[in-house]
Amino acid sequence: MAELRAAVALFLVLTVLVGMIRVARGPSFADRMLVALLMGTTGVAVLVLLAASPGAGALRDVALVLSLLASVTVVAFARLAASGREPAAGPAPGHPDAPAPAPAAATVTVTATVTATAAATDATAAAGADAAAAPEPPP
Amino acid sequence: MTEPAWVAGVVVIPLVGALIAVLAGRRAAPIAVVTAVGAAVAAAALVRQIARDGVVEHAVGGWAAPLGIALRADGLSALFVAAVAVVGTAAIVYALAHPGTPHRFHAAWLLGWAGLAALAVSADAFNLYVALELLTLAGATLVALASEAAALRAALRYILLALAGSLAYLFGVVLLYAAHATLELSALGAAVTPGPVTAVAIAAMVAGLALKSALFPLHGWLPPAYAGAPAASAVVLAGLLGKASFLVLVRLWFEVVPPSLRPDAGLLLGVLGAAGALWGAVLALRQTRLRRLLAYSSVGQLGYLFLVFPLGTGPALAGAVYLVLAHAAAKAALFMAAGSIERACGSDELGALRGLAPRMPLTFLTIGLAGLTLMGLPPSGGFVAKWLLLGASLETGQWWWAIVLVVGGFLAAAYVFRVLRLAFLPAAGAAAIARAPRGAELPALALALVSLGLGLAAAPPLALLGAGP
Amino acid sequence: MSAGLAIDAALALVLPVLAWAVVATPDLRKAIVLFMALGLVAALAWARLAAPDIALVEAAIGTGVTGALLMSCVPWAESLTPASRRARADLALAGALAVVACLGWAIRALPEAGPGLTPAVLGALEVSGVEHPVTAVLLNYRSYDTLLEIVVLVAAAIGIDAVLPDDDARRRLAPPARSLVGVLSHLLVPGAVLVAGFLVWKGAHAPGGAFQAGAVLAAGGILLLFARRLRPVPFAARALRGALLAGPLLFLGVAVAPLVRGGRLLELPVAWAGVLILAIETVLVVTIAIVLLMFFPARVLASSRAPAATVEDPP
Amino acid sequence: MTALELVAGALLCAGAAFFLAGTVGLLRFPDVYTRLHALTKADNLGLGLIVAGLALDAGSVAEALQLGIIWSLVMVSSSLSCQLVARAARRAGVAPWRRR
Repeated sequence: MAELRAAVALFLVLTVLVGMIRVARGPSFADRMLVALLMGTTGVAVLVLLAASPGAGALRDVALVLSLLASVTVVAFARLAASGREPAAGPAPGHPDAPAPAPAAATVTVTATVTATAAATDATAAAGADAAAAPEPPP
Repeated sequence: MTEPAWVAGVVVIPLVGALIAVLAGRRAAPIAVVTAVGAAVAAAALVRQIARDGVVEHAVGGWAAPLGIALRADGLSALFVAAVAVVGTAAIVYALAHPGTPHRFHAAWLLGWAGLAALAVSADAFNLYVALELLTLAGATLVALASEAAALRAALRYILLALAGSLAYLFGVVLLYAAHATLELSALGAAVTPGPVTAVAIAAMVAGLALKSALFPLHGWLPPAYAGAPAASAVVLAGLLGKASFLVLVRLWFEVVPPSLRPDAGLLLGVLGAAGALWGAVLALRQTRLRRLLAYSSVGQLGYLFLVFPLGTGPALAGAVYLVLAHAAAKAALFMAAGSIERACGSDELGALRGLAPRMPLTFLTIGLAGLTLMGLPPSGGFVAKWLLLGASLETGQWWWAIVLVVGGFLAAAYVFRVLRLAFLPAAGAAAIARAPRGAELPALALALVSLGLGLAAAPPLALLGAGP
Repeated sequence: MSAGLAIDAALALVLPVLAWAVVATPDLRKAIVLFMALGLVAALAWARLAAPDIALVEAAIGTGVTGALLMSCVPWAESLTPASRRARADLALAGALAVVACLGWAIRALPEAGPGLTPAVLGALEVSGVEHPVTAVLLNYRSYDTLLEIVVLVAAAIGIDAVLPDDDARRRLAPPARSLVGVLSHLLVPGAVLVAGFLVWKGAHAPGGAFQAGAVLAAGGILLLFARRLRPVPFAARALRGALLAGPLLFLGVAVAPLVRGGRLLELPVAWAGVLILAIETVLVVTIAIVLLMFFPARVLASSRAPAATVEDPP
Repeated sequence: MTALELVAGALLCAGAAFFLAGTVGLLRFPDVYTRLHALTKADNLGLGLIVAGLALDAGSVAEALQLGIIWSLVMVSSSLSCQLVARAARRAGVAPWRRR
C-alpha cells in the first residue's frame, strides 16, 4: 500500500509538472491562473498521500492549510483582473490629489494607461473619464 | 545572583521603551526621553560592573550554552553599549529640537537601540543574526521615514543588500552549526578546524558582514541611504548602526576564525579597507552636497577599521575599537550639524555654506571639532585610534598600512577644510537663513566634545577594553 | 529507484528551474504564477524533507499571503519603465551557481549527520512545558531569539507604515458589495480562524505554532479585505497598535519578570511553562497576522483596481 | 492484501486517472472556459477518490474526518475560484470557443 501511495504521489507530481506547460503557453493571465488552481488541488492530493506514511501525519495539517488558502491568490487575481468597472467611492484611486509616495503616484500612470486600453474594447463611461488623461493611445 | 543582571538590562530597557513608543504613536517623544535615561543608566551600570568584575555572562532562560543562548558582556560590549547610550541620547535630544523630525523616528530608533544592545552582548552566532535583522529593519525604516521617492529607493536598496548580507551570514552559521552542533562563539572557536566547511562558512559570513559594513567595493548602498534619510535618522545610522556589522565581524574574526586562515583573508580585507579608505575620501572631496560628503567620509572611515584584520589583536584591535567610538561621536555630531544647516538654508549644497559660519557659530565649531577626529589630529579620539593603528603597523613590519593612514588623514583634512573655508568666506548674498534651534546645536557640540574628550582621556576606555576575552 | 526517491529527484530538478524561470521571465504576471508554483513545490520539498513545520509556513505564506501581495503590486510594478525592472537574470544565475558550488563543496565535507543537539533538546523536553521539540526550542530554550524576531516584526510594521502611510485612504474604498468573494470569505474565514486556533493548540505537541497560525489568520483577513468586509485599519488607530503590541509586550513581561526576582531573562518556571508558552503564542498569532495584513493598506487595495482588459496578453 | 486495501488501492488509482484527465484537459482544450471545466471538475473528483481511498485505510476516525474536511474545503474554494477566474476572463473579453 505504501508503494502504491508513493507511486500515485509521484504520478501526481509529474502531472503538475506537465501542466506547467500552460504557464508558458498562456495566452491570457486567466489561463496561467488555472495552473495555480491545478497546483493547489494536486498539491493537497500529494500532501494527503504523503501524510498517510507513518510519522508524517503532520503533513495532513499542511494539506488542510493549503486547501483553506489556495483561493486567496485567486481572489487577489480576480480583483486585479476584473474590478475595473466597479464603482469607486469618492475620488478614484490613484487620483492625482492623492498625497502619495511612490506606489500611489505610480497608480496614476497605471490606471490611466490601462483604462485607455479598456476603453478600446468596451469600456464603461466611468473608465472613459480616466482614459482621457491617458498619456498615450492604446496599442 | 544578587546583582541586577545589567547584561540583560541593557537590552530589555530599550526594548520595553521601543514597544511603548510604538504604542504611543505620535506622542512617543517623552517615552523616548525616559527610555534614553533608563538605558543610559543601565549602560553605566554595565560599564561599572565590567570594570570591576571583568567579563559577565548570563544564560538566557537558565539554559546553558549549547542548548540555550549565552549573553556575554566584555569590555568591547561595554564600550559599544556606552557609545550607543551617549550618541543615542544626544540623537533623541536633537530629534526633539530639530524641526521636521518624523514622529515615527523615536520608535524606529529605540528599536535600533535595542538591536544594537542585543548585538553588543550576544555570544551566540544565530542570536547575532537576529540582532542584525532587527538592525536591518530598523535601519531601513529610519531611511524610509523621509518618505521622498529618492529616500524610499535608498531604503529599498538598503534593505535588499542588508538582507543579502544577512543571508550570506546565515549560510555560514548553518554550516558551522551542522558541523559543530553549537552556536556559542567561543565553543565554535574551540571546535573549528581548517577545511572546506570552515572556509566556506567563514567566507560567507565575512562577505555578508563586509557588505553590511559597506566595505569597498560593496559600499554603493551607503551614500544614498545616509544622504536621503531624515536628519535625525542619519545621525544614528552613520554614528551607530553602520558599525554594528563590523563589531560582529571583529567577534567572528578573533573568536571563531582559525588562526591559520587569518593572514591571507586578513590581508584581503585590509587591502579592501585601505582602498575604501582612500576611495571614500577622494569621493568625499568631489561631492557638492554636505550630507553626501559626510556619507563618503563614512565609507572612508569604515575602511580604516578593516586594517585591524591584517594587523591583529592588541594595539590594532584597541585602535579599531577606539576609532569606532570616536567616529561614532564625531560623525553623529557632523550629521547633526549638516541637518541643522540643511534646515537653515533649505538645502545642503556646499555652495549654500558661503558666509554661514558667523551666523551659526556653534554648528561650525562642531564641524571643526568633529573634523579633528576625521583627520586624526591630536588631541582628538581619532588621533589616539590612528596612533594605535600606526604603531601596530610599524610594530608588525607592515609599514604600507601607515601610508594609507597618513594619506587618508590628508584627504580628510582636505574635505573638512573645504567645508570650513566655504563657511568662513564672505557671504555671496543676503539669503534668508532660519536660525538653528539651540537644542539642535548643543547635542551636536556635546558629541563633538566627546570625540575630543576621547582623545584627552584615553586611558579608562582602553583599560576597559583590556577587560575583554 | 523507489517512488519516494523519484519524487525527491523531480522536486530537486524542478525547484531550481522554476526559480530561474521566475527571475528570467520578463512578464510580471507570468512570473507571479511561476512564483506561486515555486512556493508549492517548495512546500512539497519541505514535506519530503520531513520538515512539516516549515512546509506549513511555506504553504500558508507562499500560497496564502505572498501570491496575494504580489498580485496587489502588479499595477504599480507594471507602471515602472521596463528598463528599471529588467532583472539581471544572467548575474543571478552566475551568483547562484557559484553559491551552490561552494555550498556543495562544504556540505560534502560535513561530518556524517551526528546527533547534533537532538539528545540535549529531547533530554530537557520534560521541563520545557511542551512536547514538540521545535516549539521547545522556539519558545523555551531559545525564546530570546523568538522575542527579538517578534520585535523585528514590530520594526517591519513601522517600516510599512512609513512607506505606505494609511492615514487618509479610508474613504477611497468602495463599500462592501455582495459578491462571490464575499461568499467565499463567509465560507472560509471562520475556517481560517478555527485552523489558526487548531495550529496554536497543536503546536504544544506537534508541528504548528504561532507563525503558522498567524499566517493562516492573515490569509483569512486578506479574504475579508478583498471582500470589503474588513476595512484596512490605519496604523494611526490606537486599537490596532494595541492589538499589534499586546503579544510582544506580554512576551517581554514574561521575559523580564524573572529578572526582578533575581533569576535569568526568560526563565520559565517549570510548572507554568506550558501555560505561559500557550498564552504567548496565542497573542503572538494576532501580532503576526496584523503585521502581514499591514502589507494590504487601503492604498494597495485601491490600486489593485486595474481594468479587465489587461487580463488578456497583448497580441 | 485484504479486500479493503484492494478497494482503497483502486480508489487511489482512479483518482490519479482523473488528475491525469484534468491535466490533459488543461493542455488540450481550446479556451480558458473549457480548460477550467476540465480542471476543476476532474481534479476535485480525483481528490475525492484519493481522499476516499486514504480514508478507508486511515488509522483513526479523526484522521478520516480531517481528510473529509480537507476535501470539502477544496470543493468550496475551487468551485468559487473557478467562477472567479471565468468571470474575470469573461470581463476581459475572452470569447468562448466555438466549433467552426
